[in-house]
Amino acid sequence: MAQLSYRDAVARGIAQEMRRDERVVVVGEDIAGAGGVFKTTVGLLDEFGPKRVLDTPISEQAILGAAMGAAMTGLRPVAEIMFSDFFAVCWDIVVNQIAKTRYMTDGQVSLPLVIKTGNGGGLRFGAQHSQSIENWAMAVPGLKVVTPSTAEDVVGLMAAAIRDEDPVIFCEHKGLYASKGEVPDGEIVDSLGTAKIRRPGRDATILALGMMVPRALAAAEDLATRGIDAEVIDVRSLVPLDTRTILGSVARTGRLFTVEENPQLLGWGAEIASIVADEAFWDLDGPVQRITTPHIPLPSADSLEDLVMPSAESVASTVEKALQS
Amino acid sequence: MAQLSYRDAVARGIAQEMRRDERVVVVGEDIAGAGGVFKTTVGLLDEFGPKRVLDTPISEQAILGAAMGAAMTGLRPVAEIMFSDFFAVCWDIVVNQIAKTRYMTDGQVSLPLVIKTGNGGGLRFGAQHSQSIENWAMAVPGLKVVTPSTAEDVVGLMAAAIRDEDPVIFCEHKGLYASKGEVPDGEIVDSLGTAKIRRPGRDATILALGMMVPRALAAAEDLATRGIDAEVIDVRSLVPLDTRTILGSVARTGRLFTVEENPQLLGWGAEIASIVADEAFWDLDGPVQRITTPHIPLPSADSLEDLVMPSAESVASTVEKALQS
Amino acid sequence: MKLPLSEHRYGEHGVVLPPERSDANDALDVDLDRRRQLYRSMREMRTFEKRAYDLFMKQLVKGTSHLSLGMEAIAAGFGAAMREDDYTFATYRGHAHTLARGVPMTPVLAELLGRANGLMGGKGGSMHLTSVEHGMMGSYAIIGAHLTIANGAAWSAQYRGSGQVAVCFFGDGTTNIGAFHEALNYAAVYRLPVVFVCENNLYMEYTSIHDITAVPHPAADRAPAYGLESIVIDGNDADEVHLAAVTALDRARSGQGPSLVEALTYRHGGHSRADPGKYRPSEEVEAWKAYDPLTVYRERLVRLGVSEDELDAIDASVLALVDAATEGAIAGELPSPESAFTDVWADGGWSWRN
Amino acid sequence: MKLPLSEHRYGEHGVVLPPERSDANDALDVDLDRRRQLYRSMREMRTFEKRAYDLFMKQLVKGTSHLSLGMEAIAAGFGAAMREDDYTFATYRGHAHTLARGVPMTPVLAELLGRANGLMGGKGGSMHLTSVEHGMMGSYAIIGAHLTIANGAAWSAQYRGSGQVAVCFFGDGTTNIGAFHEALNYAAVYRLPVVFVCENNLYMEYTSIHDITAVPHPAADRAPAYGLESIVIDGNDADEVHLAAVTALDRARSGQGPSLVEALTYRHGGHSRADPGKYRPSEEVEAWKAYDPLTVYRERLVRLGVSEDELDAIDASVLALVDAATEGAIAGELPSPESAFTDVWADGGWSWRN
Ligand SMILES: Cc1ncc(C[n+]2csc(CCOP(=O)(O)OP(=O)(O)O)c2C)c(N)n1
Ligand SMILES: Cc1ncc(C[n+]2csc(CCOP(=O)(O)OP(=O)(O)O)c2C)c(N)n1
Ligand SMILES: [Mg+2]
Ligand SMILES: [Mg+2]
Repeated sequence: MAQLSYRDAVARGIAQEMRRDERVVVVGEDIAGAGGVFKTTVGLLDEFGPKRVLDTPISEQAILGAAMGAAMTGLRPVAEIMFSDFFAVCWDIVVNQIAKTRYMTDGQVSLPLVIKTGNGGGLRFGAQHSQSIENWAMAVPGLKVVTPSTAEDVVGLMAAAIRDEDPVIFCEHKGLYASKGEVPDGEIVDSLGTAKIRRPGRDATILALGMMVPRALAAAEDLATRGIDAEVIDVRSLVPLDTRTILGSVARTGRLFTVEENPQLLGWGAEIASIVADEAFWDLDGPVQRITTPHIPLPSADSLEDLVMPSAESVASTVEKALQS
Repeated sequence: MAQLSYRDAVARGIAQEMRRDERVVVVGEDIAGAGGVFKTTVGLLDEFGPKRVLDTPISEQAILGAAMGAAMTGLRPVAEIMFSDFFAVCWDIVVNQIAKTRYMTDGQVSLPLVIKTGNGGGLRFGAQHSQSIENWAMAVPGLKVVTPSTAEDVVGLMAAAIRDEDPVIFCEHKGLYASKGEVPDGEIVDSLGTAKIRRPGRDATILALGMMVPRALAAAEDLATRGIDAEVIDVRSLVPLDTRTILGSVARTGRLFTVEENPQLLGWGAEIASIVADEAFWDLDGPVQRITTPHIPLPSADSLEDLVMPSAESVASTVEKALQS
Repeated sequence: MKLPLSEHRYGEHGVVLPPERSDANDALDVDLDRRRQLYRSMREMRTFEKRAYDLFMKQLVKGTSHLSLGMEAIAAGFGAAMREDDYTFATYRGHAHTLARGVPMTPVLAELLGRANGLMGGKGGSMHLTSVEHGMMGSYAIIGAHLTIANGAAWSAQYRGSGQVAVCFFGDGTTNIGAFHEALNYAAVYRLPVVFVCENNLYMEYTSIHDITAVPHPAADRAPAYGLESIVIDGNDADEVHLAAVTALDRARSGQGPSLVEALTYRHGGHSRADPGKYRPSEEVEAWKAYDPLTVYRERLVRLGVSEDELDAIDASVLALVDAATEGAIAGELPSPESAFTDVWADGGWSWRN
Repeated sequence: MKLPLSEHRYGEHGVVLPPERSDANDALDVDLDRRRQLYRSMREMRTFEKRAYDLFMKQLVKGTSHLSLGMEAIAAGFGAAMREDDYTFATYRGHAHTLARGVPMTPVLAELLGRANGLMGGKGGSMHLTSVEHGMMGSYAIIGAHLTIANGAAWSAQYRGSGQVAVCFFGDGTTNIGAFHEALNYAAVYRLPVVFVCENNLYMEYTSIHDITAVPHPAADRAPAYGLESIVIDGNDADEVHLAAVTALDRARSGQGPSLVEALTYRHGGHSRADPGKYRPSEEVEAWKAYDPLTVYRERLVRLGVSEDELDAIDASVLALVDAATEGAIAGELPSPESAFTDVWADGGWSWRN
């Protein structure tokens, strides 16, 4: 058991899998010699050498295309897209090629690959370097999508993603890289498609993802002081989605809140709201409420960015107000 | 008043605006000499000449980048992305550049441009040429998104889109190109952000978009024979979204169904379900139900494609079953 | 030969005629059995695609499809040069390349008809023909992407030391999309065993490549931008193609890296099913139809001593194959409804939730 | 000079040294007043960016930022050659290009500090500096996109017959992304009045451009692929840059189409705020720091008879400007909360529903 940063956990998870499986290779911009611009691949080049850990040109389509072609012919690549916003320059490879090829070929082609990426806001990087794109991927059949919120989950979900036979979009939250957590020694392998109840509670269910998880937990602590016992669920995996855990919680609490970093329209909370509204309609004691960044691009100034993103305070006050009315 | 095909209505709408405004120019692959691969720009080169109607290389990023740069410096371009699936190869220009630049520059830059595209399935084109991408655009702040379902709406919404000072994604449904409708003579200018009640009804609200509108209407006719009086609303515009019309209808009928061509996760219906679940919770007599293509890529075989997309029959039976239970 | 930009005019292009007929290539170093194989291979593609066209006309093929009638020498010449375990990456215009790898005709035709016995059970269609067991790694319908994917297969072969080569076919119009550039540099940087083959048929869909390209040879004039040699070949001459293929494959297999080959050719018909191809000057179309790779090659074989009878026998046996495939395809069942819900995921299913 | 691919090795690059110091460029045809202006302009950029750096260190600048310390000659040389109504398109490394267009320092610095009096009210930040009234059409933070957008401004100028030219700056690493290729061909095809300027500082973020590029000159060796001349200049010599700029702008303005200029330079610091730049050999860094465009240029001016006193006076006046800007920026208010909700749409607001 050791304290590990979320950032270091990424390299640990990858290294764990590279040691046991020769087919795992890693590619991306500045990921080898420099250990990644977010330092999430430090040490991999030294341990595994330049044949398995490659720096690339600034050619995101070529990077993901290469990952795809390699995956369909026997390797298990982990490719980095440095900031998730850059998915937009290689979106075709992700959604039209990687997501659809197994289906279109009637199962002839397997694509065991992971695309890891620095996702999310809060670092004052402005509108082109702060987006939460997990929702873009969730909308496309054929992609699995995970977002860990703790260092331990980073290791275990990375291992699970690399072992999975399907393409996985692995969203690392940039705002969590510096955070630390206890991580058990030895091999860790988690499973995709599972949410985690981070804090049990009886009065309301709060669903959160990525950097919103610590904020939701802080909100819950705060609510507890005011007599509201909120359950906080870390969604962790958007596809597959652990609807069982979510619906089970709603059945117990009767109230659902989603805490989403994304701009409102078509954030993952919308899908969950629609599922709950359909399948748990009679369980609900009040409307499902979504707490999101408003539907605007993210401003860069620190004061404005803090203002628009959901905070522990805004979560707590929304939940409190809703439960009181 | 004349019968016009949806296809010809596109060219008519563009020509109407080109005649009144010299700044309107049109670019895209095969759109000039050949009149477009879907024949939606026939006649424009002849009438307006090669300076205003340009064929381009297969360079979608360059096409939309050029449209953006021209829009910020005084022109009002209409750019074609032939199949909407190809948005994936130029997604950066759309979501990171066009959508965000006005906001990031604090309003210094205006981007009056239209991106028209052939959208949707039903033509047996397979998974890479049949997607409904209006949802991708809806998720990104800064883009307006419209999808007409009739020839008259094509003309009027195209005119409104071209006159709008903001970027508009104009989704033409490929499956409707051959359909015909009455179109009034003379200038037609519609307004963005308005839904239309296509069939009033008291028992249930059915929301549909694009090619799903005629199917929803057929379903409603069928339901009428079985004593169910369904209201059918043509959503037309996802951004801005006419929530007033939608919430008003739900308040009257108490039941809501969305008919979406898209794969389930994060289709526009999810957002509407979440809005309704939040704001009209106490109006609902039963769960909001979404009728979508299942969350799979579209298969190409005609029998399979017909099976998976929502049909008049599947809409009618879903509504009937829900109202009976 | 790159021209300075001053020679380029947007929207202006002359009639581009095929090379003069000549018997010079009779002397190329391709042995006669290989040449018989090349003839047969082209005849299979030709007969198969004409049949596919007839079936469209009978409304049996739904959706779109893209024929390579007139372009067979490229698919045949490369196909015959490839090792059994090499990889092919093709476009939506991929019927010929699929047959070139030995994929049987019945499932290919059945796929066009959307039948359960189709190559992908009806889920892919004409634009996505794939047969992994034959090294046919897919047909890709969005311009540019598959060049980057071919790199990945080449990378994997290099990593595994398997000696396999990836061959990637695409059109002239594809040279102007971003992925082309990224893929070529990427292949060169890692010296990947991949051969890029530009089938320059002078047109994108309905627009002349010369109208909208800054250099006259859309592929070959870009090769030096990646440290590669400019190579232009007669894509209607199966022998010339075949030898270029052998050279490029050897180069890749021996670790010297990628090649970019531009093969000049022409499609006899329109771009796709919907297109009558009227934007092309009839003089140009006629000249290229006369310079048909099958005619050219049949005449060569006859000059080299192969009897007309033998060639007719090949034609007849191919026709019989195509007839049988047609029967087999038409006899195919419709796909089962359940099959729409298989193979989204590796577990065989489509579920996105528990 | 394109090398054959056999000379390229992934991951291998030597130390790249700057040119020898020489007084040959003293004789270039740039008059002394223009040269004084160039010196002043570079001094403004240098002093401004050093101040910005100090403010980062004091935690006053949040987020990231990218300095062009050492690269000023390019921004100054082009800036002085542009017509007032020409268009500039820059990257996230855009402070110098913004100042080069006459944008006042206070709002630029205030933007870096996230203040209400920032150039974009704090909504854009360091990476997105824009001042339309000065022809500074934006700084773009995703590699490649703005080359295509610059084309659009050039197209509009061509359409309107305004005689304006768009100038687009980008780095060496940018030459390997798809949008570069699309933009260059597109500009050439329509003969757009646009000048593409590659600031080749030898590195992308932390990787040598030579490691991952198939040709030694990432921009110039690609120019012929678009029918364009290969142009490589000393990007640390403001006079050489200026004359290349005048030539390229004239060419564009007179309807002869785009140019692609590769200017060799070096950044004194790391890629961005977070980067100490340790991946570069110290021998290389030292040599380039010695070949500082400001030092080189100051020595030239002295050789040409400008007094040290006059130059010191320029330096002092620039420092006063930067001091004033610092005060003005620090004194700026925080943006109002409402401002987060303005200008998503042209109506001034952000509403997506009624
Ligand atoms: C990114 C993208 N843009 C546009 C298209 C539409 N499209 C399909 S084929 C084609 C022409 C391709 O021309 P070329 O590369 O010369 O190949 P050919 O069809 O002539 O074999 C176009 C524009 C596409 N499939 N993908
Ligand atoms: C599409 C995309 N990929 C990656 C990045 C991350 N990134 C920002 S700057 C940079 C290096 C750019 O190098 P170069 O073009 O040489 O410009 P320089 O920073 O040296 O001026 C990279 C990789 C990005 N912004 N956009
Ligand atoms: Mg072609
Ligand atoms: Mg650089």
